[in-house]
Amino acid sequence: MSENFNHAQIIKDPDDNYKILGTRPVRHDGVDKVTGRAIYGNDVQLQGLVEGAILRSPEAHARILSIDTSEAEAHPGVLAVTTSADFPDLGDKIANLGEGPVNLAHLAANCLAKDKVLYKGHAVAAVAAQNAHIAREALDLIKVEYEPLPIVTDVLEAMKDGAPLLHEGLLTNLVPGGEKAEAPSNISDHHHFKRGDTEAAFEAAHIVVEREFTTQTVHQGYIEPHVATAHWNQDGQLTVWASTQGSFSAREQTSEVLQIPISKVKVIPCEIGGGFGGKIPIYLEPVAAVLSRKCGRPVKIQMTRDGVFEGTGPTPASFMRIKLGVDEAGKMTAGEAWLAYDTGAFPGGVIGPGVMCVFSCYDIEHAHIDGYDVCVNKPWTKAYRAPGSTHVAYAVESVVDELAEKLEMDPIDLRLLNAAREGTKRVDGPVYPRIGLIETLEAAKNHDHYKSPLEGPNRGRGVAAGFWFNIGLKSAATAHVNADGTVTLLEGSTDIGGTRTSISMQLAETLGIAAEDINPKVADTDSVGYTDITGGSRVTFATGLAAVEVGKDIISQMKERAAKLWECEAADVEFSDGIFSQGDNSISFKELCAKLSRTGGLITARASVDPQGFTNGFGVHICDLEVDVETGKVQILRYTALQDAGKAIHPSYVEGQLQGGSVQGIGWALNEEYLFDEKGHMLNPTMLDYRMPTALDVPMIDTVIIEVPNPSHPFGVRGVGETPIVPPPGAIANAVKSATGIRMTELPMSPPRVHSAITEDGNGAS
Amino acid sequence: MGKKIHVSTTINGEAVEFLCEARQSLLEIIRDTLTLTGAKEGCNNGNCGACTVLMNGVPVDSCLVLAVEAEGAELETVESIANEEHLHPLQECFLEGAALQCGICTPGFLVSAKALLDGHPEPTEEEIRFELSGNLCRCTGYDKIVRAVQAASERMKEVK
Amino acid sequence: MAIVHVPPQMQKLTGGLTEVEAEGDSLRRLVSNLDTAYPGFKDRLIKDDLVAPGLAISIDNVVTSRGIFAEVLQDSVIHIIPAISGGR
Amino acid sequence: MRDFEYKAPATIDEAVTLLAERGSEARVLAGGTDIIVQLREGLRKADLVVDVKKIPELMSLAWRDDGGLDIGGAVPCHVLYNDAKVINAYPSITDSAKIIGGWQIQGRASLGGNLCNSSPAADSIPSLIVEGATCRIAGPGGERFVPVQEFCTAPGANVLTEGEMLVSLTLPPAGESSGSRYMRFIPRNEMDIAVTGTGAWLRLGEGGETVEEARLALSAVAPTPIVAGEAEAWLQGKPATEESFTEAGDIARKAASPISDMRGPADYRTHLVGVLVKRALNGALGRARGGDRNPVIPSGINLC
Repeated sequence: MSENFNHAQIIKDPDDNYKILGTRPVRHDGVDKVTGRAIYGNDVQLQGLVEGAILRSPEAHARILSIDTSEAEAHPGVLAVTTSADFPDLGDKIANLGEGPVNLAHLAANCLAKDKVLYKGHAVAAVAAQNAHIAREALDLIKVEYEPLPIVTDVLEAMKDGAPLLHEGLLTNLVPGGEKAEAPSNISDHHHFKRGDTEAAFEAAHIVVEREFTTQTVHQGYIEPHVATAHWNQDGQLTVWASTQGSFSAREQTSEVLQIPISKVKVIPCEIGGGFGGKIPIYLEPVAAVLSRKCGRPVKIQMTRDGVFEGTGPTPASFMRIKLGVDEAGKMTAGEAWLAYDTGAFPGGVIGPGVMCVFSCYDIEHAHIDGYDVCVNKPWTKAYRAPGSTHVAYAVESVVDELAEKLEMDPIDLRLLNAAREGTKRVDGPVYPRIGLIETLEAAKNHDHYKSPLEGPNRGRGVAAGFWFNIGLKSAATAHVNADGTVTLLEGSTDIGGTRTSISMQLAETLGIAAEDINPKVADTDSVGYTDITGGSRVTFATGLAAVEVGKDIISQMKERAAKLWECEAADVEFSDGIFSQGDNSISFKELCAKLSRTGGLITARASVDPQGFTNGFGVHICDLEVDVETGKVQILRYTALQDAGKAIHPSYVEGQLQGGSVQGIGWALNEEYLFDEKGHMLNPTMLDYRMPTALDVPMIDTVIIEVPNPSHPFGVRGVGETPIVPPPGAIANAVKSATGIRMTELPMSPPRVHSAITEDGNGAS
Repeated sequence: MGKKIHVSTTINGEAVEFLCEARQSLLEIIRDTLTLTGAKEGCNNGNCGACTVLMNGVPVDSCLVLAVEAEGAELETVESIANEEHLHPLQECFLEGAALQCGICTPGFLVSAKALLDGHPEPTEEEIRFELSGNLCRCTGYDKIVRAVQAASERMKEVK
Repeated sequence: MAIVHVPPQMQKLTGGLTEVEAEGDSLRRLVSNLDTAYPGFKDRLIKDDLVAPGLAISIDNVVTSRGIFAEVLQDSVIHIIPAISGGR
Repeated sequence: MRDFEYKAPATIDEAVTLLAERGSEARVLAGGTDIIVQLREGLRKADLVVDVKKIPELMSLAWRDDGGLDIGGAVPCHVLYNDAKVINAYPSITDSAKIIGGWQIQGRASLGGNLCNSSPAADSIPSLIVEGATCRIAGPGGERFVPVQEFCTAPGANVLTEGEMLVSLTLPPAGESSGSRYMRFIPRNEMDIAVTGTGAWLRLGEGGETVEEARLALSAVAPTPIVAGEAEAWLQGKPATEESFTEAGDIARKAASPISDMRGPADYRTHLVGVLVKRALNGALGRARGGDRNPVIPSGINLC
């Protein structure tokens, strides 16, 4: 059966002899998802449920002078109307919400604007009504008086003296957590790293390449709009059904915005229709909660698609200047980066990872990095798959390609010569543990794709590398052993791409049973221990580790039961391959399960972990494409994604991450961008005009998994999910260069941009 | 609220009657009134295909059909693809080939793919990609979806 | 003694030194000792018993999620880096 | 969206009576793929929606004795491109029908609806123009006929007056030695609005080496779809070669007066007119010489 599916090449660790890991069981939630029975956020149906809608600002920057909701409240069928006046005053409180600090006033003001709107589409008020049609009708009856203010949407413009200020009191953090600039500006943070003597190193370099790059705002593009349902009971208990990447995070954020104890909030995670970082922040939960408190009914709000584009957090536009110097042999000796990312309406964007990722693939002795986070009148930017890393990889990988050309060196050889490896010190300080960039570059060089000649006019090949940190964070799991030999596993990681199964497989491997004998459930915040978000490529690593710990606890408890049966010491019972044994006695896991209730009752085990040993992921992509020089349109012909993935627990889902990330990166590279008019209005907030790739736009995406195990995980798991979006824009830009001779320094490389570059260059047809 | 209109239709082989307002979409009615929540709302604008159902055998975006237009029609949703005992080969192949990650687009893809294979049992890769281009997926990069449709086409041929 | 790498913007506190040594078996003790030698560090690094917002501390190349209670070894290497806010 | 009344009359007379009575309050619903979106987004308003799909004339394909075809105003696209006779006679029309939205849109959307929506970027209008289509319009004053190229008057506006509706599109018999092709340029390969579109129709002279007659129509380069008359006239009698078609493209550019918008800058659109005219003429030539008339799947280079 599986031969039809053409699986990836896997370069295995020779010591690997797992029974369950590396197989491809059907996911536990699979049948529900192919029959339409799985319950996603918008599928929640409750007695008395009413529907909400959000009023959004038509202005990109304005003071709110007044809001009159009386007419809306009087509209037949309307049950409640709310504005930020119903939120508690949060002052300037910073809360540490598990994944990092959040300014609560900003979080709340993004859910419902307080005294200013900072972007077109900023939520201003909300209505609950008998149905969504009535709720939307009522939005038209809310009268908001705005005093328009000058706007700024371009990151460099926003940094200039005299630019319109979004936050009058914003002083740049010159040192994270410390010193601030004296005069207010739109720059919320300035990061700075320096190593060695960059000036002298550039002076001594054989070749120096310096280029400027720009990228535009792009959205995660999940197909399911944000949706939340809240029911505020008369006893003060708030229940939220959420489509979120982290139910505990959603609980914390909601309780902080509403200033109610977390014990009063239960978040029930629904199936989630994609997130990619965009469903970590909350938007609707506190709004639905307040509406529910006001009308006494459960309230569901689903965003409209334009609401998703205009009112949630895309990832930033950027300006980047990159300079790299090499010696005669091609060794990189000096690097300089100056980066400005727009953070959108509120401070706190993704420049942090940007400055740390910029030179992360290479060993560069002398380097100097500056990065700025800049507020502009656009939606508050948020994480999108390897946040901040794709931007810099596009820029740096383009410059590396140019260096290879000038050195007349194979672009993979140049990368191999300079690649980061175990012991390499990143410019921001940390030293790499065991990583697999070298192995991945070598696999790329030896791949049939790279070795096959590419023929035909206007065709080109490009390669690029990419990096992501991956994270650990906290995960918990509880397991109940059943008399029939199966195990019910409760865990708290919302499953976006098959993680129920990748976690269950690790428990199954530990217990020596089949993956199908584990029955995983994603539990609500009252039913499982604290678990951080599904994000950062952490779930298979950290929640998987919790499952392994649970498995060890089960084995140790079952050894005691076996010892009872055999009247021996538990310490003398051995466990291997699903069999408990002592001397001549032996019993299988399943058989022992049947005896549990008679030896002291069925077993429950639990584990809570906070692993520190997560480690990085590196990818190398190869892209062949053809440019229609008459129109500037780019067609991807062949694409291969290779990645150092640690142990691939369920290889199909690892391949899926590589393929999905690659295609998101292809979309970003070629056509995706927010287009704004001079008033700061997004022109293309639809899935028609925000052009994500369709099935017809991409070829099959070939994958190679290189299993360089993570020494800090019992099964060698590394994170996988984020790295694959990082290399594509660089690989495509390099392929466009090879096809046309033109180096594209702007994303997206959309047909008009490519055509105009070709025309200006004078090489192409007019 | 508007006056309700009575509509008689057939959904997944069963005669069904419902009341709706003229402005209500077929998607709203099948999800909220008939509680067949397999069809999903992704864009409510005809651009993503997550709400695809068959209307008289032809795939349509149910967000762009008024529920009143279903009078006398034969409708099929993702809930009808499997029979009582077995998944459809497409569903099996989507699962075995890991052709879904978050799964929100899956019902729409399955309905479109079923219509494709019903009318065209051995499509080329290009034809699959073309006919499924009205269905957006953001997770898979389409590779495994296309392969699952190819595998299902093979499997259905074997069954015959 | 653990080695603390000082980011450029904090080198004012160390009189320009890019790395300094400090004693302490937890981050809390280490920062406290560091503050004695170079006043100002504690304020910069710790707020309300937590690592200051926007900051992350890497101990032996792993960004710790255990805040001031993180274990520090005799020969640990500490880096002060930006937190990946929202960057997950 | 605001609620409205819904009627599904069974005859043209009934429909016209309803439309005349309710005037500007009423909107015709054919495939609904434009009007439902517009009502939902408040771009158009209606108190009455008149579903015309129960009227037999609007849902039929009728071949006339002279070999011509009447396409009912609400016949969905998929009916057209699944009909071998239509493909063979009017290939540019099935080219268009095959790429209006995705498959799900084509299950509902009709050429009549596409025409009455009167978008400057409509995919089917250039094809209808070059195939010589005429609109049969019913109204309170009886029937009238308007050539498609005179139907649209401005973006979103057309010659229909209150109470009038489009009944069908009347196509003349497809000529011998003729072929046609519709091509559009879009940044994706599917699911997109034309940055520029071109319909081309050719009839070859004896021997098949010269152009006896050419028709060219362009979309998204003016407030309405337009005819590139000067290029058409120039082509007459010219050798059917790439060089002629390139030249015709250059001449056709002069007819374009596009705006810059989010779908493309004006100068780029004008440039594309030349490229598309050349490519569409090449496609039409291939078909005039007996090549494959089936709609082309628009993936790969030069098939935009």
